[in-house]
Amino acid sequence: MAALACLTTGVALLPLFYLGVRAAQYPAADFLAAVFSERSARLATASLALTAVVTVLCLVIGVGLAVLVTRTTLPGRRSLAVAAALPLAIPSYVAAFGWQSMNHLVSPGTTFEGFFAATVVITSVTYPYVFLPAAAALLRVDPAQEEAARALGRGPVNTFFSVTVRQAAPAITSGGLLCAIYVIADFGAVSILRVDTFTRAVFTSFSMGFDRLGGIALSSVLLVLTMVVLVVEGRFRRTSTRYATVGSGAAAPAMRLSIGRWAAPALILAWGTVLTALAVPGAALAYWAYRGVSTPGSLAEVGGAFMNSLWVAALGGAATTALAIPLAVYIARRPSRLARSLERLAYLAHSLPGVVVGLSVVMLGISVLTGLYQSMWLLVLAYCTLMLPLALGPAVAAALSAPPELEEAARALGKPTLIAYLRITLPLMAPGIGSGFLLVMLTVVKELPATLMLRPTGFDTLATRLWTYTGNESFAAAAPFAVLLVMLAAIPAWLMISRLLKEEK
Amino acid sequence: MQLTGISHRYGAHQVLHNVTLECPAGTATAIVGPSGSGKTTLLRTAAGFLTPSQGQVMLDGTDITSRPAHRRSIGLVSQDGALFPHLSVGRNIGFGLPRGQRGGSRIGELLDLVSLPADYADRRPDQLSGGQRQRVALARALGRRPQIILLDEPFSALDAGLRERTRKAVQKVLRSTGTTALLVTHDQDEALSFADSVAVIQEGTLRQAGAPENIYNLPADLATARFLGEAVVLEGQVSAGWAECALGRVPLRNESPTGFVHLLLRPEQIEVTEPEQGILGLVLDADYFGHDTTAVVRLHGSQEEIRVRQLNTQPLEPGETIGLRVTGAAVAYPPGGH
Amino acid sequence: MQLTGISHRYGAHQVLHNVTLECPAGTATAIVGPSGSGKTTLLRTAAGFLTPSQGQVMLDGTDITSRPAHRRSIGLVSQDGALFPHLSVGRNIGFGLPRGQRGGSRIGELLDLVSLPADYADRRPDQLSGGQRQRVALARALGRRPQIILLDEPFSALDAGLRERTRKAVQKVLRSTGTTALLVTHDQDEALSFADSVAVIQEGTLRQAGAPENIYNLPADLATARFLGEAVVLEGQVSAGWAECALGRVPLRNESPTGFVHLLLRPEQIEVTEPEQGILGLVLDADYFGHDTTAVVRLHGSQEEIRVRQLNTQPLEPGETIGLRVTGAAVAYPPGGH
Amino acid sequence: DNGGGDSNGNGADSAEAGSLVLYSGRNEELIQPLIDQFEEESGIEVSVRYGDTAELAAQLIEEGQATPADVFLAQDAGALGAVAQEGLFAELDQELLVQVPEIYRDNGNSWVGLSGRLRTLIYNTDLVEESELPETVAELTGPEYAGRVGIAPTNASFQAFVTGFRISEGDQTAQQWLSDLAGNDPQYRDRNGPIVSDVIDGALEMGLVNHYYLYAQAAERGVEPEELPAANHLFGDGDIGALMNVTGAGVFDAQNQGAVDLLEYLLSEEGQQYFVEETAEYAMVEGFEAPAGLPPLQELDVPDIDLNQLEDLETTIQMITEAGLAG
Ligand SMILES: Nc1ncnc2c1ncn2[C@@H]1O[C@H](COP(=O)(O)OP(=O)(O)OP(=O)(O)O)[C@@H](O)[C@H]1O
Ligand SMILES: Nc1ncnc2c1ncn2[C@@H]1O[C@H](COP(=O)(O)OP(=O)(O)OP(=O)(O)O)[C@@H](O)[C@H]1O
Ligand SMILES: [Mg+2]
Ligand SMILES: [Mg+2]
Repeated sequence: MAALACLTTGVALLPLFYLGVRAAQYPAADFLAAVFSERSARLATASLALTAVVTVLCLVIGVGLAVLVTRTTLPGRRSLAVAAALPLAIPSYVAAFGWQSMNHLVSPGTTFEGFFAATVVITSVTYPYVFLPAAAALLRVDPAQEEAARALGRGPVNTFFSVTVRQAAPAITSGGLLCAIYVIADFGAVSILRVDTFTRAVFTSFSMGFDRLGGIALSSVLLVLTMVVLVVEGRFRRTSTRYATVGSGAAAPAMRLSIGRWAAPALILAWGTVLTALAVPGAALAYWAYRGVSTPGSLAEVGGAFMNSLWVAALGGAATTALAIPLAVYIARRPSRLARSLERLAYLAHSLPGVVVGLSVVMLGISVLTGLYQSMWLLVLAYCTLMLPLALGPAVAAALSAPPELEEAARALGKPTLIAYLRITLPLMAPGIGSGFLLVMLTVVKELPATLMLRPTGFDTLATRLWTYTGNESFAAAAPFAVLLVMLAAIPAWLMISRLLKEEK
Repeated sequence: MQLTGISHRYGAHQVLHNVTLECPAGTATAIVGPSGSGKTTLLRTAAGFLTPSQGQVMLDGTDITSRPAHRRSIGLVSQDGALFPHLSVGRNIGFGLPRGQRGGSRIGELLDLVSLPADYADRRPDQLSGGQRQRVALARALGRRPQIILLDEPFSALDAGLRERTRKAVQKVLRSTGTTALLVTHDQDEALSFADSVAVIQEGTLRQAGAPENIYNLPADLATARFLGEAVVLEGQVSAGWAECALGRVPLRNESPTGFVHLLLRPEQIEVTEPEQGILGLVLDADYFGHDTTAVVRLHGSQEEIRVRQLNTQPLEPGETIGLRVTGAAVAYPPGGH
Repeated sequence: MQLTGISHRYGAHQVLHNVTLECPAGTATAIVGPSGSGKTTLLRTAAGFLTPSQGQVMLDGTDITSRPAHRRSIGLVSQDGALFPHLSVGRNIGFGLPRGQRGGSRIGELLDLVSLPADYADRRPDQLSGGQRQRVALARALGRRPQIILLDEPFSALDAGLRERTRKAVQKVLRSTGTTALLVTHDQDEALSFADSVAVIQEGTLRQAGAPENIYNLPADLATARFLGEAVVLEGQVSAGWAECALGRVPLRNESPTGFVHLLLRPEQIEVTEPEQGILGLVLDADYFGHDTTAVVRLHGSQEEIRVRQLNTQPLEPGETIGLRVTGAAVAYPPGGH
Repeated sequence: DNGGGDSNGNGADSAEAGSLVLYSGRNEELIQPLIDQFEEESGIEVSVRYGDTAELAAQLIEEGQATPADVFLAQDAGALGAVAQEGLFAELDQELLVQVPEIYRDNGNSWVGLSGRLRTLIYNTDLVEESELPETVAELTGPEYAGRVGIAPTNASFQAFVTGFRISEGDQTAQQWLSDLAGNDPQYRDRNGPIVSDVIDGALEMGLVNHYYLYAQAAERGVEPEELPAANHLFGDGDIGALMNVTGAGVFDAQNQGAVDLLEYLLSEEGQQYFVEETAEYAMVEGFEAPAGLPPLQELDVPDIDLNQLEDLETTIQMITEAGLAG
């Protein structure tokens, strides 16, 4: 199992390998000068500050919404749940663009940019990374323990914080981690909203400086930043802690807090947040479509791009999930130093900008997998590298909440370990695996830089089409693709949440 | 605490039928009944985790049927312990304590109460054995000194010695604090020795409630009798307060119409003697239990088979012929029961 | 199956010390011991879920210490049942069965074996009571007809009647298929009646193993004696195969050097008589257990306190003065034990 | 040897008529119709890989000799310079090159300009009097422009322009200008498009952009450029503010006739006309009209610098950053 897990992580680590090879070609003195400059320090500070603020906000909003929809009697919880998941479907560059153009419309002459703007925009599209796993985990918590806490005189709120949240903690922290790393790696929003972060500097080096090596040197700093985040996160989590108890499962329906007179403020706050996140970019899209005269491509073009997006998203989702499962089981079942390191490493690659990952896969395709270069397979490989943690987080959380005693029971019934995993652990992990798969699909649909670089020649997806048209200021032509992109990404989000809510009954 | 007319159904499946039970403050009541009879369900209703389909839960005269669990001052030890896996043993126990007591010696005292060494406070629940987990759950519930404590088979994973020790310790604590206790157990001995009053539930219906001696000596029906201990049931004819049966003439403990009845005796009432000194029987089968042997004996003449318990000073062997003699009185039940 | 020199440690905490145990094919062995003594750990070693720090597990003469669990043909009923929450009761039981049998009547048969109605096959595990869960786990393990079955307190959540019924049914199945059984239980009665051989573990060490009668009548030391049932321990002086003690002169069951010893008697060996017919004692405390009463009696003259069991035909009351007489022989232990 | 049509991944029938792979940093909307025409006329099948110019350059450099590409079409001379510096381009024929003025092609003959894009100052005609407009780009740092000028300092076109500034005026002056600009409260945008659209909408008074954005916006809004309340203002007198950057192309294998044919086609009458009409750019070959409202190519007084040098962006970016105009 260790070998399989190493292999999985190895795939995710290809870009790191590339970074190593390339950084070695860079004169050491220049490398050091680029990395240890005042500018680096400033960018790093900005990156970390933005990461910290956005992550905290995402945790607050994500957990708050998850609690409201899974653990209270809030009226209209289901619709809120579905709506709350949707912003994940909006690419950060579309959101940033939307916010900015709405700002110009609403208050011309003012600018919408900088740290605060970036915080608002990025938070509005990343909090579902916390919301979805948190909601899933909150529904899974063993009610027997909550009952025990209540019987020990703790009120519902106290019980919630001292027992329920603690059980959901692995899922919540992994969601927070995804947010943090997303912020570190985000380029679209920060470049539009003009916040100087490290990723933006890496992009500038690549895109404007044709300075590959400089970009790579800076990328290595990104990795260091990510490690900082991982260490911080590690302090909040002990993977080895057992959260599962036998006899749990969905013993009784999850307890709900009756919301009573808090209903109105809760509704306003929750819907306010969700609607703002959805409506601003949505209105911008509508406005572009209305204002422009450029004609959207033919139905065939739109349909083709849609199908292509669906296809790569499904392939990417399946491949990434397949890689994540053995790693997740290994991490949950053999909590060793190796397992912890592998998990961290899987997250590392996620923090690299798409260009860096794209270039590393180009190198691989040109020099090793020549037959596969510019085929779908290398593209899928790049997705695996980029998205592995998205699938891994929920899968690990799910594996942790599946009691290992059940595997032993299966083995005692004559099933080999692998079969025990397949027939017992896997079905018990299914909700987590499903969430991971959908999360990957959704992110693949939005992904642009690696897709552009690695897609088969002539292969267009919704994201590449959107890029083509917006690059040409043809916003009206771009609008249907943007709408479809959001809709396609909304399907997984909706599936995820509706499955969650079904489980609950 | 009073439970009045409690009924509960899971979906289409009715589990409790109109159960009424009174637990006077400061007393211990034991609920016994076969597996699946609804004991846990009744307890969860009292604790406030289930709202009964019908009936009320009253506490000191107020209806608390819909008061939330944490405001009932009720302690609960659930059947599977439900320790918090993310907290150490010490912090599990400290969970219900007021903040000031969590650090002090109180946790050590509570561990001691359930015969666990104080250094177990640092263990995690998954590092405990089954019985140790159960004891931690017990210590956790007792720590709060609740007004009422609900115990769902709290000693089931303990060996006899430890069980008795723990039971006595718990009993002492409960008595000294005047706590009302409601104990679910499948162990009849435990029920009879722990409780001031015993309630027998079968198939969701309360069959009988009362003092242990009453319940054991005058069970409401044969099913209850059988549940509370081994029963020897013989056919007999009653006349004038005496019954005639395969074991001879025995006095009756209850009023009974004359005529055909079923007679209940306890195995310990049947003394094994030399063949010539009693009614003859043939030992068919014998089970060894350490301190005694339980034998199945076919009675000479009537072909009825009964179970006899004999202390192991003179073990019984299958095939042996023995004499039998009844001590004390029998209970008569009208025919038609089982 | 043979366990040879098994030791195991969890981190720094040594739980098993050099345990050697033989379970001949087709027999039933019971492992008893106090809570936390290492019973579950030993069973998990036999099942292959734990690799012992030292020692070997042998099966039919081959060393299987490192053979994976699923290739040992071992069935396991674990202490907490470990039912698969995502499968119905029927599919839980079917899990270990060959594909052909999963649909047929076999599942009904197995449910019947553990006294559950056939329509429970469609339930989900979380719709079962504690005892029902345990029974399903049992049915699941038996279904496969394993060569060896390991039972970790499989009857602990069942009431006496059902427990006995289930135990007998299981025993019958095991006998008819020639299955080797290893039963962990905290119930001494169960161990003594179920098994062909009983092993007593204390603090991770095997204290004694042998036939039930031997273990009960000639325990290796006083701790074992106490564990297997109530013990009356008196000080005495041995000379020529007889011992002199507060209860008079009693014969000895074992060889013993002359001089000061501790004598072991079982409560059932001590008969309560009229005060004038035996050695005098004062009843200090009495526990009612339905079929009998256990009393603490202070012996006249010696101030030693002993426990006496009396069938409930003539209940004992605290404060009463009674006569006591010993039946049968005592076991002598050199002083220094406890 | 250079990978030609034979080594490309999808060259199923690269036989007689041949097929070729084009990496295009130009937007598909802007170039595909022309490619389609070329395919029709030549019978050569062109598979086009669209991407961001700079990223394609990086990808090409990573691919090195093994690249499946036959032609690289970039919308920025700097990117062409970067690829040329790696020695990946094959030398082009003089015959092809001479059609284009020397300053709009590589002096090492490895790439050639195809169309021109002029730096201008776009302004809102309602908000700004013509008389208020500066003569040179250097004047924008004056107090009268404080808070009025939109720039996109992170955008390639701005950075190419600053590089040009450095080349023509020297690093010292450039640095000074940048920090003065930064101190003059410029209005930042992420790209040229938002500057233009804000100027049209009146949210901005003026901004440094490329000339053709005005035409693109007009097209998107379905009006003629003249109807919009905005106009391009040209810096004159060889001022660096009027830098002419080019889109251009190079081939990877001189032997690959199809690739050379494609370049020839793009410089042909049809090709050049297309750029003028469809994308409102300057044709590189003589004899075509200038975009509406702008002087013809020959009359332009553009600064004379080596466009290859636009590749040297490292120092530029550093300077922009140091000036506090962002990275
Ligand atoms: N969630 C549920 N849905 C449907 N039926 C249930 C559910 N929980 C329990 N039951 C059924 O209700 C009956 C009573 O269950 P309960 O747990 O109260 O029994 P119990 O007396 O505690 O038994 P045990 O001694 O075995 O623990 C059982 O027959 C059980 O199968
Ligand atoms: N994972 C673990 N880490 C550390 N100690 C453990 C662990 N599991 C069990 N122990 C300790 O090992 C000892 C033996 O445990 P085991 O479960 O074998 O006991 P047991 O005899 O089955 O007891 P019970 O009758 O209570 O189930 C106990 O003292 C327990 O606390
Ligand atoms: Mg129960
Ligand atoms: Mg155990």
